[in-house]
Amino acid sequence: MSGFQDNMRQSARGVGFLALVIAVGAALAIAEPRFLSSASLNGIARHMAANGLAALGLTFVVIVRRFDLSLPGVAAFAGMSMGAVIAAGAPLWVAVAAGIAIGAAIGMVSGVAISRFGLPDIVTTIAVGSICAGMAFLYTGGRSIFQNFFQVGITDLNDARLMGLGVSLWILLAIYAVAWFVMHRTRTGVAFYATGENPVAAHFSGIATKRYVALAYVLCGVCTALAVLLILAESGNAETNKGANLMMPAYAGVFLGAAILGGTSVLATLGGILLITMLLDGFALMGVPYYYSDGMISLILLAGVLAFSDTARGWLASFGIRRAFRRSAPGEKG
Amino acid sequence: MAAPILTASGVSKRFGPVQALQNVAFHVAPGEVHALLGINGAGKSTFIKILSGIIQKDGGQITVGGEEVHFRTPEDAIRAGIATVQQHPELVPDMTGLDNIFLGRESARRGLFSRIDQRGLERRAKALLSRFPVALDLTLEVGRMSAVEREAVAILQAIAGENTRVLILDEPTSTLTDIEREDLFALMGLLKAQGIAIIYITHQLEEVFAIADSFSIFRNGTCVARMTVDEAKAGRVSLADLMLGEAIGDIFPPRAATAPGDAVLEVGALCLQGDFDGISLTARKGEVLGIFGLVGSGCDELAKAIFGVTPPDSGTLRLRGQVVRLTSPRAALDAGVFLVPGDRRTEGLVLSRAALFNVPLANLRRAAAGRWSLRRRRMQGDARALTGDVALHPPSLTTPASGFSGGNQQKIVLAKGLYSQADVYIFVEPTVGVDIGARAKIYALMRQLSRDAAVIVISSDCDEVHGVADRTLALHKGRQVEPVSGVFSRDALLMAGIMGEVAQ
Amino acid sequence: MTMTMTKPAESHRHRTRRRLSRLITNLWLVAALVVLTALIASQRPQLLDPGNVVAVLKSFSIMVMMVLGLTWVIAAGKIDVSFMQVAALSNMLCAWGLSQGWGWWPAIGAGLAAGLAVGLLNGWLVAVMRLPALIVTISTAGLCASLAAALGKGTVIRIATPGPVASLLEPQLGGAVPLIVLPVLALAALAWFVQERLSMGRYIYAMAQNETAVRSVGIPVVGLTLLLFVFSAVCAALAGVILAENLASGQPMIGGPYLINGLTVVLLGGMMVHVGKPNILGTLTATLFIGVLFSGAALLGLPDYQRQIIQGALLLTGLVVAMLAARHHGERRKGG
Amino acid sequence: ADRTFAASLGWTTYDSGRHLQDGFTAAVAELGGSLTTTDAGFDARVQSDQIDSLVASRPDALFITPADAVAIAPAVQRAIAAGIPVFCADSAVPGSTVTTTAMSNNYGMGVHSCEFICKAIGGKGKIARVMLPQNESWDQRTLGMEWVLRGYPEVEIVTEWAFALAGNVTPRQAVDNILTSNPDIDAIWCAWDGAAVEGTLAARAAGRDDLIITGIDGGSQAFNYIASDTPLKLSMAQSFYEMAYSCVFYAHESLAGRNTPRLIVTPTYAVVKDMLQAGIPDDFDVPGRGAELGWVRAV
Ligand SMILES: Nc1ncnc2c1ncn2[C@@H]1O[C@H](COP(=O)(O)OP(=O)(O)OP(=O)(O)O)[C@@H](O)[C@H]1O
Ligand SMILES: Nc1ncnc2c1ncn2[C@@H]1O[C@H](COP(=O)(O)OP(=O)(O)OP(=O)(O)O)[C@@H](O)[C@H]1O
Ligand SMILES: [Mg+2]
Ligand SMILES: [Mg+2]
Repeated sequence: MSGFQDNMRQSARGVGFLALVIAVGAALAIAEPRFLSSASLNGIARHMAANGLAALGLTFVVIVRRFDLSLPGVAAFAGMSMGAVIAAGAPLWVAVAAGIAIGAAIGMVSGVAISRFGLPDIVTTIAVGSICAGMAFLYTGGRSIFQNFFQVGITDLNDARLMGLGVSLWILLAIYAVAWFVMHRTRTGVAFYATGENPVAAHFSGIATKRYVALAYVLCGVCTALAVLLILAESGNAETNKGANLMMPAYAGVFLGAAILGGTSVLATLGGILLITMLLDGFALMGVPYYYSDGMISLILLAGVLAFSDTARGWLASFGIRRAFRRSAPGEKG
Repeated sequence: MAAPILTASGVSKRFGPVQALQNVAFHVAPGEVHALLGINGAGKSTFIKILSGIIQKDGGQITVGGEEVHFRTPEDAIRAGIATVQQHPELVPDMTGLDNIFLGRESARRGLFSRIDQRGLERRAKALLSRFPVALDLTLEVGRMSAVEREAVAILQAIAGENTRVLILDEPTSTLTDIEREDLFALMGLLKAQGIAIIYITHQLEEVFAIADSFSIFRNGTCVARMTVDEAKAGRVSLADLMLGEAIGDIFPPRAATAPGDAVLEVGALCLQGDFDGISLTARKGEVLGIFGLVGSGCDELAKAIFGVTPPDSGTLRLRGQVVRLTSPRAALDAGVFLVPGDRRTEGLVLSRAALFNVPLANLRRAAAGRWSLRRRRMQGDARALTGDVALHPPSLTTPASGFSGGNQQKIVLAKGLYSQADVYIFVEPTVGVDIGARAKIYALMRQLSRDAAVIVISSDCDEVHGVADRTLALHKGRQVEPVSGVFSRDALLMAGIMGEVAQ
Repeated sequence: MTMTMTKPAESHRHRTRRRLSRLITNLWLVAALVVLTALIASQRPQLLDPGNVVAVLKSFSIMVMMVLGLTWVIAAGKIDVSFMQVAALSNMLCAWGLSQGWGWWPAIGAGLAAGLAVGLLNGWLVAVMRLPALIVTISTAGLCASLAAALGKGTVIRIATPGPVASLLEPQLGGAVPLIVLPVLALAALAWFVQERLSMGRYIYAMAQNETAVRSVGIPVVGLTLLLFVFSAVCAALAGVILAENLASGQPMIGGPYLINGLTVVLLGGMMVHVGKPNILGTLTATLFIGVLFSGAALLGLPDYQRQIIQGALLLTGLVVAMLAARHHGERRKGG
Repeated sequence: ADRTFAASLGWTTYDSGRHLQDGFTAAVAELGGSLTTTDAGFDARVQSDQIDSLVASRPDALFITPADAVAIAPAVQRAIAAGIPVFCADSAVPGSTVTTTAMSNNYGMGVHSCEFICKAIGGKGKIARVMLPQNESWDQRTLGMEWVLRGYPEVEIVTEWAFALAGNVTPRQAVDNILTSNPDIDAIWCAWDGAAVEGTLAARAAGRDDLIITGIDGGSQAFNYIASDTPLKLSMAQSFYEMAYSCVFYAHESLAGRNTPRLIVTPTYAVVKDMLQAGIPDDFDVPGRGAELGWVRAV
């Protein structure tokens, strides 16, 4: 919680993060000058949106110290459901509402099973995800849905611009702003963090911890549905494998951000996703085949986590650059 | 006295901005029981963590049996014959007491691939228990044991090693009752007789005279004095003064001068199957009610029942005359009841967070001034004021609670209680691990609180209960024991708590 | 002062009920396996046909190989989500080596060496550098997947000549058993012995509960963690090599489906014998269970998505049953 | 005697999977026999196991649509060794002597669609391509397109993207990036319709309605886009239904002791806007229906 932690320490990490973004950006711009073109930057902004929403949902779950492996399944089911609603001729907002409702309902099932009935989180979400992935086939038996997509205007969510920036970026920023406010400036946020870091003490402090665990899954489900909505907008159809690739970038974003900024938070996730999208787009722009670019991302995730870990700091300190380090990260422990 | 088995000189350790240890000199001889004293945060635990290889010193020298040693892992220390019971013993909850005791030395050949001989373990456990008789069901999983039983397992674990030359006990008595303390001292006597050096940390100064041969006093990360108990007796030295660096008078504040006010909390015939039965008591504004009970007497459970953690099976609760049902801590807090739990590390604090996070946690409504978003500036001001009131040391609002010494962690919980502005405060074992200076402050604080709220102090320390409370009762095996008339004397209270009898 | 090493007395009725629920927690999955097999076989007798049994046992063996090490990693309270990509990498490396004319043994060696290397990397990062296992293995999984795809430029690499494992995959012993199950089961039996009888097994479970406790009694936790990750990766690499033989090709995408199925069998298996603690016997049972389910679904002509729904529903049901039974036989009061 | 058949389908999803499955069921219903089908959900290893299982039930013939032809080759070999005639649809299994394979000419589809682009841009210009190197038959399409380019030295591939279904970049994003880094390209050749339809959206969003995009596979979404004047101009529509149908047909022939063809190249239609004037047909690949529609096979 930014206001709750040592501000100096936070800002030192923030500076480190900015430096990293600039360094990565510069490296990519040198390798491919068009990286800095407005089209490319716009592309990054747009491509960030879906992964960013999924990562945000995951952030809530990670804050209450749980995991959610049902992301792809939920995305598939919510995506196909929204597709079916659109194909049936309903207006866009009905489809979005249906998607959010489905995401929330599935999140509620997992959340209640985990918090209220004490089922283990990983297996439960695997099971729920598996069921959802299967249910995604119920509408068309697996055929893609594209009818009415143009008419209903869903592609505008991806293509339209508002004040020079893509609508999807605005959606992302708005949702992140709300999430940031809730998690870092309200009682709800304090309760979330307390639930994650010591559920017993939180319970003794009058916080309804089970409710917050369930809520985290509900929010994750909703965010996943919104993420897949943007994917549908991007690809102009609903297919059962939409969202299959949401999970790994989302986890990578949450953890990379947490490693760099020193804890799981809304801003850390945004930062992590920004870095990852920059890299993915930069490599794609250069035409680097996916099998190299995905590897590079993994490598960078690993290097980032390693470089910002406590142990590595201890090592650096023992190599005699302790003084310089202490200045750059005041208030840091051991 | 024989040549020292363990010496340290110039040992220092730094945690970020905190210089926890500075140039510490220390020695202990075989068969010597040496007490390590000092106020909370003086650096005692840090020092013994270095001795046991859990953390590494920044500088200085340590020798064992005359040879210089460098412990990089706990294994190194164990190999050198140093066994430690940490202040917060780490055990494996799902394993039985027996398996915990022999964890890591299941067979003679240490290592990952030695075969476990469960019968042999039982035999060794029997041998161990015959040397150091403790009443303990070792087939029970540690997670189901009480705090005392866990402490006993931890001590047995520490002394089970055959080559132990130095045994370090970090505040072993803080969770023990008087009787169990005697058992522990007997056990220490046995070890001493076998030539094992014992380093012993405590905040109970009278214990020093009962068991120790010598003592060191730590202050601000250095060892400021070392002498034998005989020297101290001869010189009429006040340990408390030495520790604090200033003179301290009576640690208990004067009792209330005025008559108690209205009843705030009335408990009527409260029952919880298996824990306590038919408890009736009244807590009033303007007085401190003391409840003395050994571990297992149902004290902790009673506190948790009132606080709504485990609602009682039957009985009534009245707050300010109204009957209430408190089915959760939240309901209790909303009704104005606050519990300072006995297990502060798991029940009281979010250790990974600073005071600024922990203090407002039980009253987020106040932190948000009734709204949804937090009033951060006001919250910070309140937290600063309250941590000042409890004399938190160091007075940092942004250091994670895990970075504070045990006693200071307790002070953060107290500040949290103050922040919640309750009408009824229930303190369970409020000064476990708290140094004498801070204890005086906490008692004074309770007294101060009692002016506007009802205060109940529940403790297994008879002196504490008797010293701080205006009115006392005892809990014995789940039943309450009250004085026939008037108030308990200290000895009558002790008898009531231990035997369940009212001395006439 | 007394010393007690005995359990407190219990009423007879209470004890039988506790025994019963303990039996349920121990063996419910075996019972479920038998019921499932019987149900499917009553509809499709081919399920028990030797040819089908061979197919089931073959994929059972590969799956067991894949998750044997993973079982312990998860039992130790860590996680390894790189195992399936390690298998993919070793699978591709093997095929690529063959396409470079290395011959089978060097190719297998290369595959296993890759597993060893990734295992060491994972173990070092988790044990020595104290990084969270999930992040570490997500990253190394990505790295392995990338390398695997890069080896074949994204394409499958064909293997023309059968290698030394091929004969193990052929049906033997009355046409119902591929020989491969024998070494795999032997390895699993060895692992079971280590887990149940040697101190290492005890330390693995202790680590999951309280690593500090294990560390502070001087058990080499770093070495143990390293060992667990190496074992997991090498097991998976071995599975990758067997897959190369089984599919006569290097398949860069082979890993994907194994993640969820691998976690499913380990965690589902962890719901029997010792509830909440992944163990070798549980993994074996759960693997066979999933194998029969897959085979049965195929024989019944269920589309893949229906199988997924059924699998998820069964998993959830299993969880609930195991949790209820565990709660029941765990009802021993504190201090009692 | 009534014939028992088994079909191991690598997938039953997407238009292709549905048409294949419909073809098998309809043909068996029409020509006689009973059919057991299995679905591997795109998992080659699962399909390999499923083939073994089906062999165990000893069908009179086995139909296969390979999820990955190379990976299931050993299983197919075992089926043949067990004396079961095997009929493959959609792709050939390397190194196996299956009775009949009915498939499209992947190479030819690549040739035709590239030819189309080269002609449309007047034999001169910059193009991009999105490839799908995941398996051999999809890779053939790329080879075909490269062959054509030999004849058009002035057509230059300025950028390309090798796609993976498991990668972290969607086809849409790939095409977005292609258009960002090369705003001046004239056409994009796509190895499958998935990239082509998402690429069409990318082109429209980038304001490149003049771009020419071609795809391969031919599903209703692609037809829709082609019919509604988007940059997607051509899709090479494969006759999945006919592949399945002819497998069943020749299984009967073979069981009756008559001769069967080793390889059937089923029709591929080069679907352009003109062919969709009368509506968007879903059954063009039912044998005979193409002729009724007036479609002429291109490959
Ligand atoms: N991990 C840590 N990080 C930061 N500071 C620490 C850490 N551990 C200890 N300290 C600081 O070092 C000092 C010494 O603490 P230590 O725990 O040794 O005190 P102690 O004498 O054992 O106190 P107590 O009697 O309360 O147990 C304290 O100021 C404490 O805040
Ligand atoms: N003023 C408010 N506006 C919006 N939401 C609120 C407000 N007050 C409380 N909440 C809700 O309360 C929840 C968590 O805070 P907390 O646990 O302190 O609330 P509460 O105890 O339910 O509220 P209260 O203490 O006011 O009854 C959050 O989910 C938050 O949405
Ligand atoms: Mg201490
Ligand atoms: Mg409240």
